[in-house]
Amino acid sequence: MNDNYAVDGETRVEIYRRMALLKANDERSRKVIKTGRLMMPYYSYRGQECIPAALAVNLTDRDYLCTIYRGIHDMLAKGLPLKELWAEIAGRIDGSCKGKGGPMHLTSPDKGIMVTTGIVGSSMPIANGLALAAQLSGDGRVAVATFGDGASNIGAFHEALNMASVWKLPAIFLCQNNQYGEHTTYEKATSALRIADRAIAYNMPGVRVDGNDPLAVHAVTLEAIERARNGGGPTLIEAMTFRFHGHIYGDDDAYMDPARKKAAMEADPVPIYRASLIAGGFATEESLSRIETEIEAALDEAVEYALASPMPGEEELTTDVYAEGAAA
Amino acid sequence: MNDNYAVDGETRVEIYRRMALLKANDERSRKVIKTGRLMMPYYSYRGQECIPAALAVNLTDRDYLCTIYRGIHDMLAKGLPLKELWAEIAGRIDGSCKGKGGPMHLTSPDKGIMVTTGIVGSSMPIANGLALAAQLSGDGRVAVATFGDGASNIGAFHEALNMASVWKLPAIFLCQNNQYGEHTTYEKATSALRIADRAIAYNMPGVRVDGNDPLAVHAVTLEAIERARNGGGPTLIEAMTFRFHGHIYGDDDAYMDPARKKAAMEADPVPIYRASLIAGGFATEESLSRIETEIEAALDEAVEYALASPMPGEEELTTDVYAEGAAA
Amino acid sequence: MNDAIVDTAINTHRITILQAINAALADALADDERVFVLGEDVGDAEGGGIVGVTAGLSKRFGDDRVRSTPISEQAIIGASIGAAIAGWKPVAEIMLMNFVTVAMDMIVNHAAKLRYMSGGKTSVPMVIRTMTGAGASTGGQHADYLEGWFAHTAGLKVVAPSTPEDAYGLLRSAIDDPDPVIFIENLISYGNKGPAPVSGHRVPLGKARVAVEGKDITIIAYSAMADRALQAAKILSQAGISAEIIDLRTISPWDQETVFASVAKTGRALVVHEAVKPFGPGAEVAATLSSEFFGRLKAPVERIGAPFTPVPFAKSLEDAFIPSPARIANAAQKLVEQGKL
Amino acid sequence: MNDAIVDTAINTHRITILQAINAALADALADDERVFVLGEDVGDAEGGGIVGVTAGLSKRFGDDRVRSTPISEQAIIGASIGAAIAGWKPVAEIMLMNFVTVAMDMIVNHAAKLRYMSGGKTSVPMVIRTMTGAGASTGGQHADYLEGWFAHTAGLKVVAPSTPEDAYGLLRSAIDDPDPVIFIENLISYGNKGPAPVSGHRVPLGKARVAVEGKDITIIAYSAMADRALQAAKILSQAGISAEIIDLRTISPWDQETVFASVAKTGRALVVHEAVKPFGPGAEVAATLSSEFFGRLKAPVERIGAPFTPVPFAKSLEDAFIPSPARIANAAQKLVEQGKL
Ligand SMILES: Cc1ncc(C[n+]2csc(CCOP(=O)(O)OP(=O)(O)O)c2C)c(N)n1
Ligand SMILES: Cc1ncc(C[n+]2csc(CCOP(=O)(O)OP(=O)(O)O)c2C)c(N)n1
Ligand SMILES: [Mg+2]
Ligand SMILES: [Mg+2]
Repeated sequence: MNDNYAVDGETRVEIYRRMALLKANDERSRKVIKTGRLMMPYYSYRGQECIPAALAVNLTDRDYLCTIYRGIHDMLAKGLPLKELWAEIAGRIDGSCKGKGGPMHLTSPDKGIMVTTGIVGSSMPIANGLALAAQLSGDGRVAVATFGDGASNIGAFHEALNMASVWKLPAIFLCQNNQYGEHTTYEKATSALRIADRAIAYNMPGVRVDGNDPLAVHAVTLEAIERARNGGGPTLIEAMTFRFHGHIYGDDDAYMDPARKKAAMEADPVPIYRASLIAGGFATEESLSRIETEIEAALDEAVEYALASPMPGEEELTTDVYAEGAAA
Repeated sequence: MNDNYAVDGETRVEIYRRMALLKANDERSRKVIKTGRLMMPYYSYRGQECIPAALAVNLTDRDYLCTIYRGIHDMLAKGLPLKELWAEIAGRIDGSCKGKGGPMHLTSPDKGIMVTTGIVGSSMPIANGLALAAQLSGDGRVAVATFGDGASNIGAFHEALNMASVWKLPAIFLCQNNQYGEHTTYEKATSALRIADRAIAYNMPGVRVDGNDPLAVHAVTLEAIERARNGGGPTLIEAMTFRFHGHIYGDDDAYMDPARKKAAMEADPVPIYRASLIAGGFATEESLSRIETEIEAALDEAVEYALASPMPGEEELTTDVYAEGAAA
Repeated sequence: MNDAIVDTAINTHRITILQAINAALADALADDERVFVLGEDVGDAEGGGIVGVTAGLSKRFGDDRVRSTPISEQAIIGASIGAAIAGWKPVAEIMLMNFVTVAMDMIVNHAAKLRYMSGGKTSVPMVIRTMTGAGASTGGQHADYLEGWFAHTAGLKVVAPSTPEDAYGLLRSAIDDPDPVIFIENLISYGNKGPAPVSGHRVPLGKARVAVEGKDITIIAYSAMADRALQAAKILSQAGISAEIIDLRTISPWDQETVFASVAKTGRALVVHEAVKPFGPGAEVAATLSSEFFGRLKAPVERIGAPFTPVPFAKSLEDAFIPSPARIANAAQKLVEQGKL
Repeated sequence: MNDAIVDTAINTHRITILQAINAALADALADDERVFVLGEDVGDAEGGGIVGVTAGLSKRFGDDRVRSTPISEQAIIGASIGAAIAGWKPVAEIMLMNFVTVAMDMIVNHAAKLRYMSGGKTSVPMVIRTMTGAGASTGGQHADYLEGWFAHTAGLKVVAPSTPEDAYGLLRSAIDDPDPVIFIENLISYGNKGPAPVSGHRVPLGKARVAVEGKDITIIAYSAMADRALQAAKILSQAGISAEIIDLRTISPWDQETVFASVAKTGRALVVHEAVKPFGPGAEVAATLSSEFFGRLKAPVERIGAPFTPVPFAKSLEDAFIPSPARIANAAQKLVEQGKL
């Protein structure tokens, strides 16, 4: 691969492994829903794999993530165990949240996956709190909030970025600009020429990056993470991307510009990066195929595990509302 | 007056008349409260007179204003009758709102004074609606939202400016940056180097102006108003100013930097502008004194009128919750 | 999305609730130039709403009067308030009821209060349409019934239809109304069919509907629970119990006259809603009835609501969360039996 | 602002509610490193709070642990939630209760639900202090009692003290609590004095206090209305009526045991709050009591709340808005007389 990035081969392949996992998991999800084995609102992230994959190799399990309904890619990249994921989205007791949260509220604190929200924009104020905890503890952790382009128009975005900046919180605000918020285009909803420009309003570094370029995303997120860890405060990152399958599983694409969509799908980052790894001598067709086969096997196992797991019993309905034993 | 502003003498004097009215009204308010003739939460605007005075001469009664608890200067400059004002802040039936709104909720639609809010930031989304009404009607009106520097950190600011920009609403967002939000300094709360910089986040013209310079404020607001009337969309204006008497009547100033306050009070825009008018030959000592005397007389009359007006009777408690005669 | 919804709406056939709402919006837009519609994705370029409630409207009435917005609920409600004060009649959509939480200031501190605080100088004739309801596996943040908050807010009216005819007629009345109205739609029952309303039909706000007459017990419900109460009535009739079902339609102000008349007849009352039971709207109805009919009731007034939990995702739990016809029938039967002792 | 509040707080003398809250915060900060305080103007550089509740704390515990924030209520609550999940114990101040309207999403969709939605994997041990109450001529947007919204939200607890001792003890318990607690302070009664709590004193959440024993009627109140109920009890005793006054202290979950025991004894109940009456918290108590004591009450359970209006500015109207001791006593007397027929 002809590039100037000082990223070692192992990391390059690891980024690919995560991208391949995300892609395969999305494909499997849509297949399982299509065949009726599973019912859930599903927000496909297909097309956006590169961003969390390249981000996550720069994070540890101790770093915090706040993500959103369209965030299964973010979580898998950060290490969410497949079985926990699948049992949760199937609404089973072995899921990460005993089936009570579902696909929009996956949580796995062991992996630093602290909050998944279904409310547009709400990942950001809460990420501030995680970052504040890190700052108060001095434990060197960082908090990443992911969100969409549409979310950059809501009040919570503004309040969170301002507070993070005045408090110099170790936070990374990672916007995955897929150019649509539900059915509305970026241009129709968002006044800023670039979301990254909004960083000026917070006297904060802001950078737009090609979200299809794993090494660029790797570099930009690494810089932001290091700045955060070193007390340099927050960063706003806008990663340009596209969602291939619309807002929610089952929506028709009538509202989308077909040319825009076609161009985006032709620029699918996963096969392009795959080819570049082989061309650059960082991997072979065989080594990558082996990774892909392992992923498929893990997925087979996770899906069967999930579907074999029992549904939560009725006693679960009223537990976890308050701490056990507390006045309620 | 040695300046390059193409503002005629009459307008120059009219701006002064309004500034003098605001200053006198504030002084009278504090006096009436101090002597115990009136009880109310009072947010002195003393020091900020120049901004609404210079703005208002560019507006008509048909243009809309949304202002805030610290907004009596905005309203008086736009023509709120003194008697309506005083009866309202005294909680009397002859007040602009029958005494039911009070100083934080004065309303006078005949003068385009549509909303006064006590919630920080909430003037802006509502001003959008007024601007939208004007846009839909094509009636050439504009809507002005005034707010403080602290308010620029709340979500409503962000949502309102983004919407105004994408819809090209005839709105003017006028921030009176008095460098404090309650007891907190600008620097401690606000990340942007200048609030005007935040306009970039909305791809909107943003300008900072010396809020002590009436002709500069006149020029900047005029340009924004003309742009809005001509379909050019909204503008963010940051007028630098200072509140001389703290956040609310009765607060001690312990939290304020005495030097900063002293410097600001020495730059009191009212006497400085007054002197410049005389020096520039736009007015004489006598003509301005006459204006001031008239204002004092009007204030005398308004205060007595207000205090002679009856309190609302108990039947008022449950009226105006819903339209009369409507299901309730 | 179906562009044709508007055309098929008003006729003598049966239509869905979704079609009825679409028709009410279309007719209101046609009848009054001051009406306009705004919300996320409501325009046809955006598919006419995420479930198609506003389909076809922007094509017919233009993007100015049916406008898709940024994801900015405070700004949506703020724009509606301002326009309403200036003489327009906005119909804002907040996609799901849980999202009103980001706009409560605009709704409660402003829309609800501006008439009062201005001493009647301004008014806010606007409608906020929103949808909600458990049963679609959307989990904890997309299905809450929060009508109790709004019913507890002076200056607002709160409406929740359960049939196409009422949906049409109440929405038209809500748009006519000089004050702000919260109009609650149930996601699960959009497809429910019923007789099509006559074009221009109005259902007055504040008037309940006796959906089924009965003599043993009054069951008071609204929104999707009115349907479930009807199903419960069938179960009860098999047990020889005659239940009178009242669909409240307007939650605030609620129709005490109709409810009182029914309870005077039956001597028993059960209030049902999907909102969680504690401190829910049912408490107001139950407390009022218990006082009004003190010493004249055959059994205590009972309430059924969702358990005091967030909405769970797992199907097994979600099913248990929503009050079922069996649970309603059971509770009613117990009251009737208790009253017979 | 008075820096010395903290030092004078815990002793055997009488202190004000404001001092008690200040002392509870100071002691919690001293006892547990994970406790921190945040809110607009709470730091001493900003005067230690607009009425001085947090005075002296940042000087003693540092600006990190007592931090003034931008005017950004969503961000304040968000920061609290995140920190709480990560093991800290934030005590956030929302200056006035009406300002919670801009942070309802954070409170209701997140703080209240994260434990449940995560299947117990995360918890949100935080406190939101806020003040409210009519009587200071602040008008329509600064004095609402909105506790009913929070009591209707699963996952939250709601607390409202009326004495210095309870203020101290409840706040300590709220900070100890593993779940989010809304802690409501009354602006008008900050200066009320009472016996000083012992340092470290706890008042358990969910336990009411029998403020005065009586036998003819139970009056249930909280916050400033508990005081007014006590004044009403004096008026009533002059009329030969013995009222038992229960200060609920915790509104959700409310102490059914204590209230039931009292009503079992008196056979009559009156619920009083400053929140507007319709769909207010009193309805839950009244509906529950009416059902629980069906056939055993001497009179209907009645409720007193503010009228269904925004808070008015004019003194004449504001005075009429707040339930008065006379109104409470009158209503109680009527019930007692009715029950004697
Ligand atoms: C406050 C709020 N308003 C509306 C919604 C409904 N909604 C869910 S996803 C979405 C679009 C968000 O777009 P974007 O932020 O670009 O993220 P993307 O889905 O494209 O990843 C909307 C409007 C919501 N969940 N929360
Ligand atoms: C949402 C909300 N939060 C807090 C307050 C309390 N408050 C009233 S005025 C004020 C300061 C506002 O500062 P700024 O916007 O700079 O306006 P200024 O008072 O300086 O004119 C605050 C925090 C409020 N009214 N609304
Ligand atoms: Mg998007
Ligand atoms: Mg200010």
